[in-house]
Order: sequence, then C-alpha cells, then structure tokens
Amino acid sequence: MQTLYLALAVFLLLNLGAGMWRVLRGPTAADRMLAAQLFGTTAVAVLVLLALAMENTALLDVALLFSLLAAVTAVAFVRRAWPEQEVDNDSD
Amino acid sequence: MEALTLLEWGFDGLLGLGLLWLAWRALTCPELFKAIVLFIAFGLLMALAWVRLDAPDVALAEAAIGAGLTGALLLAAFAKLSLVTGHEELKPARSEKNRIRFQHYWMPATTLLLVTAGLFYVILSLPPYAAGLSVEVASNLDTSGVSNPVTAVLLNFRGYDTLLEMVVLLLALLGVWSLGDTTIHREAAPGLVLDTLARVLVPLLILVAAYLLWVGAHAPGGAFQAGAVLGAAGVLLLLSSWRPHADLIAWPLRLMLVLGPAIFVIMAVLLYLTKGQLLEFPPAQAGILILILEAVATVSIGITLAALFLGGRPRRGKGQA
Amino acid sequence: MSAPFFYALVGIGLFSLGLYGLIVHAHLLRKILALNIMGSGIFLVLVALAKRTGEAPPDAVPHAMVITGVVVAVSATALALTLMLKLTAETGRAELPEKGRE
Amino acid sequence: MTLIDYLSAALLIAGAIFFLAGTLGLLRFPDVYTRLHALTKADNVGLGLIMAGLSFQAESWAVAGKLLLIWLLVLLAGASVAHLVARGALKRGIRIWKR
Repeated sequence: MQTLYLALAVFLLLNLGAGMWRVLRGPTAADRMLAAQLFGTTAVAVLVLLALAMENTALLDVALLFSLLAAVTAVAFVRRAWPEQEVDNDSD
Repeated sequence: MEALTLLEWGFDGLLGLGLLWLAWRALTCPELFKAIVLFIAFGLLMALAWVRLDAPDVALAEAAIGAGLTGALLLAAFAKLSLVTGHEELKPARSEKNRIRFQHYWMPATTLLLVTAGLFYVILSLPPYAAGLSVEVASNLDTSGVSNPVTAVLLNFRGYDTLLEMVVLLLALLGVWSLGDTTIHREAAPGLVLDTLARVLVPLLILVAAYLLWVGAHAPGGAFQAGAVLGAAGVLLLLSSWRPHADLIAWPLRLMLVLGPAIFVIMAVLLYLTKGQLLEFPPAQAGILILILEAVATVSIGITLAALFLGGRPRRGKGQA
Repeated sequence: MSAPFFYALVGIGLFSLGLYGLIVHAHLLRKILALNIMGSGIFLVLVALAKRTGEAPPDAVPHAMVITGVVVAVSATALALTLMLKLTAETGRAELPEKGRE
Repeated sequence: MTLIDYLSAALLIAGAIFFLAGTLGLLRFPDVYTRLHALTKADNVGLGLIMAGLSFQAESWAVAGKLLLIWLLVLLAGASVAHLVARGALKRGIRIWKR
C-alpha cells in the first residue's frame, strides 16, 4: 500500500506542476488565484497520502490546518487585492 | 533500486526542483501580482518539504502562517500599493528600464554563483551523521514536563529564546503602529456567503488553536502554531469587515498584547529568585507552568499577528479603518 | 547523497536566488519576497541538516529555532510592508531613492 | 493484499483520476466561470474518493473522522471561494464565454 500512496503523491505533485501553467498564463488575476486555491486542495491530498505512507498521523493535523485556512488567502484576494468598484457601505 | 526508494526520490526531487523553480519565477516574472501568487504556492510546497524532513512541528507553523497570514498580508499590501501608484503595479515592469539595468546584473550573478559553489562545497563536506543536540534533548526530556522534544526546547531548555521572540513580535507591532493609524478604506458588505464562512470557520479555528496548544505537550503542536491559527482567525474576521469595539481597543487590546511577554518575564524573575536560574522550571511543576505560559503566549501571539495584518494603529471612536 | 543533503542543497539554492533577487530588484515588494525566500532557504538548510541522525528522531533544537524564525519572519514582513507603504505614500514610488546613478 | 486493500486502492486511483480531470479543466476551459468547475467539482470529488480510500486503511475511528472533517472543510472553503470569485468576476464585467 505504501508504494501506492507514494506513487499517487508523486502523481499529484506532477498535477500541481501542470496547474502552475495557469498561474503563469492568467489571463485574469482571478485565474491565477483560483489555480493557487486548487494547489491547496491538492496539497491536502498529498499530505493525507504522506501521513499514511510515512505512518505519522500528526501529519493529518497539517492537512487539517490547510483545509481550515484554504479560504483565507482567496478571501483576502476577493476582498482586498481585487477591489470592488461601486459599493460603499462602511458598516461602522 | 527498490520501487519505494525510487518513488521517495521522485517525490523529493520534484519537490526540491519545484521549490527552486517557484522561487525563480516569483523573483523574475514581470508582474508583481503573479509573483505574489507564486510565492503563496511556494509556501504550500515548503510545508510539504517540512513533512518530508520529519519536522511536523515546523510544517504546522508553516501551514498556519503560510496559508493564513503571509498571503493575506502580501495581497492587502499589494492592494494598498495599487491605490497609491494608480494600478501601475498590475502592468509588467517597463522593459526599457530593465534593459538599462541589465549591465548591472552580471556582477552580482557571478559573485553569487561563486558563493553558491562555496556553500555547496561546505554542505557536501559535512559528516553524513551528526546527532547534534538530540542526545542531550532526549536525556533531559523526563525533567522538562512535556514529552514533545520541540516543545521542551522551545519552552524549557531554551525558554529565553521564546521570551525574546515574543518581545520581537511586540516590537514589530510597535513599529507598525508608530508609522501611523490604520487608513480608512471603503469595503463592500461581506455578503451572506462570506459572513457564514467566517461564522463557521472562526469558532473552529479557535477550537483547533486550543487543540494544538494542548497536544503540543506530547505531539506536534504548541504555542506558536496555535497562536498563528488564532492570528489567521483574526485575519478572517478583519476580512469579513469585523472590527473590534472601540472600548476594546483602548486598553484591553494593549493588555492582551503585552500579557504574553509580561507573564514570561514575571515567571523568569520568580524562578530566578527561587531557583537561581532564569526560566529553570522545577521538574515536578514544569508541565503545568509550561501550559500556563503557552496558553498566555498563544493569545498574545494570535492577537499580535492579527493586529499586524491591520497594518496601523487602530483608531479609537468612530470610523475605524 | 542522501535526502537531507539534497534538501540542504535546495536550501542553499533558494538562499542564493533570494539574495540575487534582493540585489537586482528595485521594487521594494519584490525585495521583501526575496528576503522571505532567502529565509526559507536558511530554514531548509537548518532542518535538513538536523535530520542527519540516522534512524533516530531528528534533532529538535534546529526545529525549535526554525519555528521561532518562521514567526519572526512573518512579523518582520508585516513591518517591512508597512514601511514600504509609508514610503510609497511619501514619494509615490515603491523604490528606494537612488543617488549617483543617471 | 486483502479485499479491503483492493477496494481502497481502487478508490485512491479513481480519486487521482478526478484530480487529473480537474487539472485538465483548469488548463483547457475557456473562461473563469468554467474553470471554477475544476475547483468546486472535480478536485473535491477526487479528494473525497482519496479520503474514502484512506479511511478503509485508517487504524482508528478518530483518524477516519479527521479525514472526513478535513474533506468537509475543503468542500466548505471551495464552495465559498467559488461563489465569491464568480460573483466578483460578474461584477467586474468579466465576460462569460460563448461558443
């Protein structure tokens, strides 16, 4: 089984490399950000595979953190680096 | 060669080359935004590298900070920069300027190639086996009050490192605050989806921070990782247009910020007076003392990191940023 | 060559790339990225060399140092970004003023 | 290899194929909106299948539960981000692809 886990981890890593092309190409900022978001999902998959391949369940906590924080960077992008043009309600 | 070792080499090789390639592209691609996204992806791969190097504690810290803080910090700064320079940053760097500067490139490049070659030589001439301090750590682990060696080093054997590190965090925040107040920028209402996301994730993040703090005594985890998770929760709240109430900003916020370093200093002084050594925990009480220190440190680290994301001294009264 | 040494060499490579970027780029945000990459390279060297313990668990002291380092790096980055924004607001450019160059 | 092993191997490989499909989608689809499918559908199913495959191998219920939790969190993040990005793109007038 360990061989299969590692083989799949390598395969997913290659997948990630292919997805990098979208970061480089764009064309919009959203495309680049989406590709980065997708890396997060792939990294979670690689981590759980490694956790069982290396027989270290503590690595599941790393995957848990990734899955919890997967949205933060993308939310920062949508809310800040991709400024909304028209709306204005400073809710204080 | 056995299939398993071959696959391990394939994984390590891909990961290493991927790291180098991402760093290279992040530093050379003309568009700044692309560079930031590539750097965020770089952080993801770093966490995988820590896992491969049997450093789950570091992987946890990298995951929390890389995914929860660095990306958000860079993107927010990029946005503010585009506002000042009129979105010039979105365009590729002017090629003419690059051409003028090209003649300046070869000197640093050759020097650095020589430095790299020298460092490679140094690394490769190191002995393949070196226990470092792992034997000392293992033999003193029983008296440290915890069974995770990394936590033992951070909080007990080299506790003063952690104390000074808390002070560094506080100084960084003081530096940011001394550069001015938060700028007012208009923000759209978060909307139902983001609001729900924050409402689900923030309590979970706080829970996971507490979990990491607790397991840190015997498994990968600890105050820094938990603090970073708390900080990320704060970032998520700030991104969802949440702002601390004006009454909280005046002194409760400042109290929470200094509480971590303060408790550390108090404990160091008390232990110095009773035991004659800075931060030398009596083995019997070490476990509980470390847990108290870590709990306070976690809260302080988390709030400091979230305040750093705010990027300025929070204003009192109405119209906070 | 074993895996720890491979990762240590990657770390050296990252350090050099970062240093090169720090020198040749004028834009401050790029310099901050370069500094972070340099730092990651150094962390990688430290943690990789800590794994030279054979079958025994790796040395915990460099791990602890790197964890503090990671947190310090992010707070330094936040301070640097604020400084950069302040400078840009004052001068209109996210670059250090240059003297003596035409 | 037992029957369970074959079952989880099949699930894992199926999951990897979904990841491949997601990457292909990310590379080949013509606009942001269609590429969102790669983020919200293919990869999340792929991850779900991998989690299912690994759960059969998990040594305890706690591990299997954690795997499930991680998957649910990724689903939540993926769905929210996809919504935010799609809405933002529409607001900014990014055109929808037409044949």
